[in-house]
Amino acid sequence: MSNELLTSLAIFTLAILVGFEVISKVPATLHTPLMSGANSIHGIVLVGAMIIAAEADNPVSYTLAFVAMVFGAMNVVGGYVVTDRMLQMFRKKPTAAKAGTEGASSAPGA
Amino acid sequence: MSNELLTSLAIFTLAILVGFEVISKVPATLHTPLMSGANSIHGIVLVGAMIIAAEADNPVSYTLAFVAMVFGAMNVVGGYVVTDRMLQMFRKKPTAAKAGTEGASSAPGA
Amino acid sequence: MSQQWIFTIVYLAWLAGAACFVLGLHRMNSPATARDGNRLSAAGMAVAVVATLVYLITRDGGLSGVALGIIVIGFVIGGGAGLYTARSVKMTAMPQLVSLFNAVGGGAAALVAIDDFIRLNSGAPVDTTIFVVLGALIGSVTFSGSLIAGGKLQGLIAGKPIYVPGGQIVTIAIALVAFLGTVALILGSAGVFALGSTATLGLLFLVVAAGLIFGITMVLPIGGADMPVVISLLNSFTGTAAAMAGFVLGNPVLIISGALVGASGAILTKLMADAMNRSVLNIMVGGFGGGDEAAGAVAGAGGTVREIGADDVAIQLAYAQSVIIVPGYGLAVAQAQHAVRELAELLESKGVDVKYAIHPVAGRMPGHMNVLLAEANVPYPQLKEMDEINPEFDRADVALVIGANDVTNPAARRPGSPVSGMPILDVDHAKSIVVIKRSMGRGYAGIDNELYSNPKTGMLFADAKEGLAALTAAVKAL
Amino acid sequence: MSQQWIFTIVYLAWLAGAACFVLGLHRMNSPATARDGNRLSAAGMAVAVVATLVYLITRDGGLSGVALGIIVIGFVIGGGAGLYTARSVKMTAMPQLVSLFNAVGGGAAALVAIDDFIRLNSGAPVDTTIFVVLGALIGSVTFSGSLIAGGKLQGLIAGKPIYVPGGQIVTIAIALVAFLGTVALILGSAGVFALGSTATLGLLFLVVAAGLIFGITMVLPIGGADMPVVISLLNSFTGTAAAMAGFVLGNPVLIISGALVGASGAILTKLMADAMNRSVLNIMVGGFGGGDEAAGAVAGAGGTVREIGADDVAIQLAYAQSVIIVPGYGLAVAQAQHAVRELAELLESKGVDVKYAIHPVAGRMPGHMNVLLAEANVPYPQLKEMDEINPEFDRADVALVIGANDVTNPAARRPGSPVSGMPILDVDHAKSIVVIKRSMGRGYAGIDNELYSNPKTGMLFADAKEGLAALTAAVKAL
Ligand SMILES: NC(=O)c1ccc[n+]([C@@H]2O[C@H](COP(=O)([O-])OP(=O)(O)OC[C@H]3O[C@@H](n4cnc5c(N)ncnc54)[C@H](OP(=O)(O)O)[C@@H]3O)[C@@H](O)[C@H]2O)c1
Ligand SMILES: NC(=O)c1ccc[n+]([C@@H]2O[C@H](COP(=O)([O-])OP(=O)(O)OC[C@H]3O[C@@H](n4cnc5c(N)ncnc54)[C@H](OP(=O)(O)O)[C@@H]3O)[C@@H](O)[C@H]2O)c1
Repeated sequence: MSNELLTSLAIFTLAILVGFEVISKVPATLHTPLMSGANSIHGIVLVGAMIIAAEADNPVSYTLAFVAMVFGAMNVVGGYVVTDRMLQMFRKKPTAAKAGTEGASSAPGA
Repeated sequence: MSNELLTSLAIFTLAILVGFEVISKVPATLHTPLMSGANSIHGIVLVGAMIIAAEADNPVSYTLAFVAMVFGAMNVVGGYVVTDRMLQMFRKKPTAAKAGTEGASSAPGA
Repeated sequence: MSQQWIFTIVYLAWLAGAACFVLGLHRMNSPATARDGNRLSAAGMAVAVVATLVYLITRDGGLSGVALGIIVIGFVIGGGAGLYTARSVKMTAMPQLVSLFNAVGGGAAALVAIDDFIRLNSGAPVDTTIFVVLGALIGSVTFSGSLIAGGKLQGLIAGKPIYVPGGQIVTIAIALVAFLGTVALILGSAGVFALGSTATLGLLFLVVAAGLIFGITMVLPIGGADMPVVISLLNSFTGTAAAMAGFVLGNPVLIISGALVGASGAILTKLMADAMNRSVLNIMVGGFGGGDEAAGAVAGAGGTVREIGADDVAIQLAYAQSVIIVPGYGLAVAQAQHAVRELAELLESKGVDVKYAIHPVAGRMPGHMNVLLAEANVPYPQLKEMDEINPEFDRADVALVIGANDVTNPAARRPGSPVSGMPILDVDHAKSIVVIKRSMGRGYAGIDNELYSNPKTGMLFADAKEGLAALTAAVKAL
Repeated sequence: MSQQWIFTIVYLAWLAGAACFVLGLHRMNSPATARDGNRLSAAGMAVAVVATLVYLITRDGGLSGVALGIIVIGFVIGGGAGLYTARSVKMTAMPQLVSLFNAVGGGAAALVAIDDFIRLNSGAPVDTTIFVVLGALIGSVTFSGSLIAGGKLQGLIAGKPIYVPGGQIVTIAIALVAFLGTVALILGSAGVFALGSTATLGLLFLVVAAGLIFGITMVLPIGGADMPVVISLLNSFTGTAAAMAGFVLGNPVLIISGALVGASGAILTKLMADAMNRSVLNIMVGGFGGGDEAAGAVAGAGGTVREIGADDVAIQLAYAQSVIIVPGYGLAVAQAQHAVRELAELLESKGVDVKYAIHPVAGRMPGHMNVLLAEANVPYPQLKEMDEINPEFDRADVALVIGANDVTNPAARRPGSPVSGMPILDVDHAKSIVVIKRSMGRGYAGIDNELYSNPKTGMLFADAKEGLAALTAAVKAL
C-alpha cells in the first residue's frame, strides 16, 4: 500500500479506538439524544460533497454534487438542531416546560 | 508544514484523545499498577534506539545507540515484569499468598 | 500567504473540528453537560466546513462560479429543509426525523463515492476502488434502510414485521449480488480481468441498486419496536460510509469523523439493545425472517381479573396520600400525555403527592416517556428514574399504571420468560394498583401479565386518553 | 516480496502493537482484567519490536553487523538487568523501581534525540529541530528527576523536602537557561541568525545539562510522600519525549504510544492527587520552594490522652467478638506486616473475627497497604476497602490502629483542616479504640489527631513491630 494510505489507516484505526472509548455508561434517557448527536457528526460528508462540487465539470457530476450538498446540509443542520431540542428536556425545573410548549405549539400535527 | 508532518500531527492528536478517554474511574489500589503499565509502554523508545543503531556510522553514534538500547530494553522488560508482579495481588484467595511469598523470599533486602 | 501555509491552517482547522466532535460526544455522556457537548460538536462542524470552503477557494484553480453556486444553493436548500423540519417536528416524532437525517447522510456518502468513481473510472488503483465501492454500497443500504425505519416509526409503513413470501431468500440473493458485484469491480481494477469502462459503470450501478433493495428487505421484517436499535445501527453504517469517502478523497476530517461515528454508534447500538434486554444479532436476524413473532399486541386471556369503574378509582386517588403514575407505550399511542398531566395537577391541588415512575425502556424508544411528558409540560423533577422510585412503591397508596405492560410484569423476576432479567417497576408493592388499558391485550414482549390477576389490582378497560378524561371528571365531581 | 509490501506489513504490525497498548490500558482499569491487560500490552510491544527488526534488516542497505551487535547485546544487557531487578525487588520497593525504569526510559528518549541532532546537525529544518530539542530536554528532565524521586522513596536521599538556600531562584534560573537555549536553537535552524555547527552542538548540550539540573532541583524540595504523584507526572513527560522522538524519526508507533502515555499519564496523575486530596499544582509548586512544610512527622501536643499497656490491650483483643485492624504508614516504616499477621492469626485461632480496613491513601503510595500485607501472605479476602468496612465499625468491639494517623482523623469531617474532605475510616464508631504508634507525632498532613483524645481511645506508645510482638506475647500468655 502507498504510504499515504498507511497513514490514513493509522488515523482510521485511532479514530475507531477513540469512538469505542468515548461512549461510557450512558443513562438510557440519553441514548436517543446521543444517537442523534452522532448522526449529526457524520453529516461531515458535507465536506466531501463540497470537494466533489469543486471538481465537477459535467452535468452528471454537477447533479450528483448538488444532491449530495442538499442531503449533507440537511443531515448537519437538522441533526444538530433536533438534538439540541431533545436535550432541552434535561434542563431542570420550569424551563423544561418551555421546551415542551415550543415542541407542542409549533407542531403541524406531524 | 509538510504534509507528512501534518498527518503525524493528526495521529499525535488522536492518540492524545485516546489517552484521555482510556483512563476511567480507577480504584485507588490500581493507580500504581496502572502507572507502571503506562511506564512500560513508553519503553517503545526501544524502537527508536534500534533505528538510530541501524543508522549509526561513527563511535559517538555507536555509543549513544548502545546506551539507548540498554536503557530502552530495561524500561520495557523490567516495566512489564514488575507490573505483572504487582497485579498478582489481585488474584483472589490463597494464590494471593503465593504472590506474597515470591515477593518476600527472592528479596535481597533491596 | 503561501499555498502550503493556507493548507496547513486548513488542515489544523479540520483537526480541531474532529477534536470538537470527540469532546462533544464525551460531554454528551451525562445529562448535565450533554447540551454543551452537542453545541461544541456543532461548532466543530462549522469550523470544518468553513475551512473546507477557504481551502477550495484559495487552492490554485480556485472555485468555479458554478461550483460555488452548487455549494451555496445546495447548502441553503438542504440546511433550510433540515432547520424547518427539526424545529417544527413534534417531540414524539423526533426518532423518525433522526432516521430521515441518517438516510440523507448515507445518501450523500453514496453520491460522493459514485461521483468519485465516475471521475476515476477504470483509472482507479485497487485500494481506491475498494473504498469507493464500499462507500457506495454501505451508503445506499443506509439510505433505503433508514427511510423504511423512519416510515415504520411514523406509521407510514405498518410497524409490525412484514414478511414478503420467501423474503428471506430474496434478501440473501440480493446480498449475494451486491457482494459479487463488489468483488468483480475490485478484481477488475486489480487487472485480474479486463472490464470496459461501461461494464464497470454498469457493475457499480448494479451494486448500488442491490444495496438499496437490501436496505429495504433487511428492515421491513423487523418490528417497529426495534427501530431505535436498527436506526442506531444504520447510523454507525453511515459513519463508516463517510470514512470510506474520506479514504477516497484522502481527507482526514472525513476519515476521523466517519470512523468515530462508526465505532461509537456500534457501542451505542449495543447499549440500547441491552437496555431492553435484546441482542443486536437476534434483532437483525428478525430482519432475515427469523424470530420476533412476539412483537405487536396480540389479545390474550389472563387469570381472573377484577374490573373497576372510574368513580371507584377517582375516590381511591382523591383520598390517597401518594400516587405513583406508571406511564407506558399505551400512553404514547393514545397521545394521552396532556390528559395525564391534567389529572395529576388536579390531584396535587387536592394535596395528593404525585410522582411519575419512568422505566428506561417504557414506550418504544429510549427516553420515550421523558419526551412525551416533557411535551405536556410535566415538571422534570416529578419524573423519577426506576432505581429512584422503586423503593417508594412500598409507601405508595395507589400505583396508576397507564398503558404500560411489560415494564410492570413480575414474570421478569423469574427466569424462563421473554422479559426475564429485565429490571421492572415494583408496582405490585403499592397498597393498591389501578391499570388503564383497552383490553387484556399483550405488550411488546407478547406475554400475559400476572399483575392483572393480582388481587390488589383493578383493571380500568379504556383507551388511555378517554380513561383519564373520565377519571378527571369523576375526581372533579367528588 | 517487494520493499513496499514488507514495509506495509511492518507498518500494520506497528499499528497492531499500538492498538494492543490501548486495549491493554483499557483492561487495566478494573482489577479483574488488569493482569491480562498488562500482558496484552506486552504482546503488543513484542510485535512492534520484532516488526522493527524485520524492517531494519530487509530495507535496502540492510543492517550492518555492528548495528545488529549493538541491538542484540544492548537488548540482552538492558533486558537482563530489568528482568533481574523486577523479579527480585521487594514488593514494597516497587515504586522506586518503577521510577528507575521511568528514568532510563526518559534517558533513552533523550539519547535518541541527541543522536538524531548530531546526524542532522544544522542541516535540520525548523520543525525537526523543535522536536529534537524538546525530546532531548524533556528526556533529560525526566531522567534526573525520576532518579531523585526513586532515591527519595528508597531512602538514599532524605525523604523530607530539601531546600537548597535560594534553591527557588536556582530552579527558575536553570529553567530560563533551558528555555533560552531551546529558542536560540530553533531560531538558528530557522536561519534567523547563523549558528556554526559547533555552536549548535554546544547549545544543545547546554540545554541537556540545564534539563538534567532542572530535574534535580525540581524534585528535591518535594516531600517523599508526594513522590507517587511526581513519578506519575514524570512518567507522562517520558511519554511526551518518546512522541517527540517519533516525530523526528517519522515513526508512527513512537508517536502514538508516546502521546498515549503522555495523555493517560496526565489523567492518572490527577486521579492520584485527588485520591489524597492534594492538587498536582501545589505539589509541584512545593517543588519550587513553596508550600508543603506540613509533610514529615513533627512531634506535637494533642489533648489529654489515655495511655494503655500491652496486657490490657491483649485482654480486650482476646475476648472481643470482632476486631478491625487499621494499618497505616507506620506499619510500613516499621516493616511490621509479618508481626501483624501473626497477631491476627493468633486471634482468629481464639475465634475472634479479624478484618483489615484499607484506606485508599493509607501509607505513601496507592495500594501501599495491599502490597505490604500481600507480602506477609495476609489472605486477600480479609482486606476490606474503605466503603465496605466503614459500616462495620459500629459492630466492631476493638479498632486496632497501627501506625495510621491522618486516615483516621475526624477533623477531615469538618472544613478548615488540611485533610478536610478526605474520606476517613470511621474508627471512632468502634466500641473501643487502640492506637499503636511511637509518640504523639503527627502524620503526613502535619496536624494533631483528636481521635487520640477520644475517651474510647487507648494509646500504646511503641514502634509498630515491637508493640505487636508485645501484644502477641501477651495474648499467648493469657
Ligand atoms: N423504550 C425502548 O427503547 C423500547 C424499544 C423497543 C422495545 N421496547 C419494549 O417495549 C416494551 C415497553 O413496555 P411498556 O410497558 O411501555 O409497553 P408494552 O409492554 O408494549 O405494553 C403497552 C400496552 O399498552 C396498551 N395500549 C396500547 N394502546 C393503548 C391505548 N390507546 N390506550 C391504553 N392502552 C393502550 C396495550 O394493551 P391493550 O392492547 O390491552 O390496550 C399494551 O399492553 C418493553 O417490552 C420494551 O422492552 C422498548
Ligand atoms: N497512599 C498514598 O498514595 C499517599 C501518597 C502521599 C501522601 N499520602 C498521605 O499519607 C497519609 C497516610 O496516612 P496514614 O494514616 O497512613 O499515615 P500518616 O497519617 O502519615 O501517619 C503515620 C503515623 O505512623 C506513625 N509512625 C511512624 N513510624 C512508626 C513506627 N515505626 N511505628 C509505629 N508508628 C509509626 C507516626 O506517628 P509517630 O511518629 O508518633 O509514631 C505517624 O503519625 C495521608 O495523609 C495521605 O494523604 C498518601
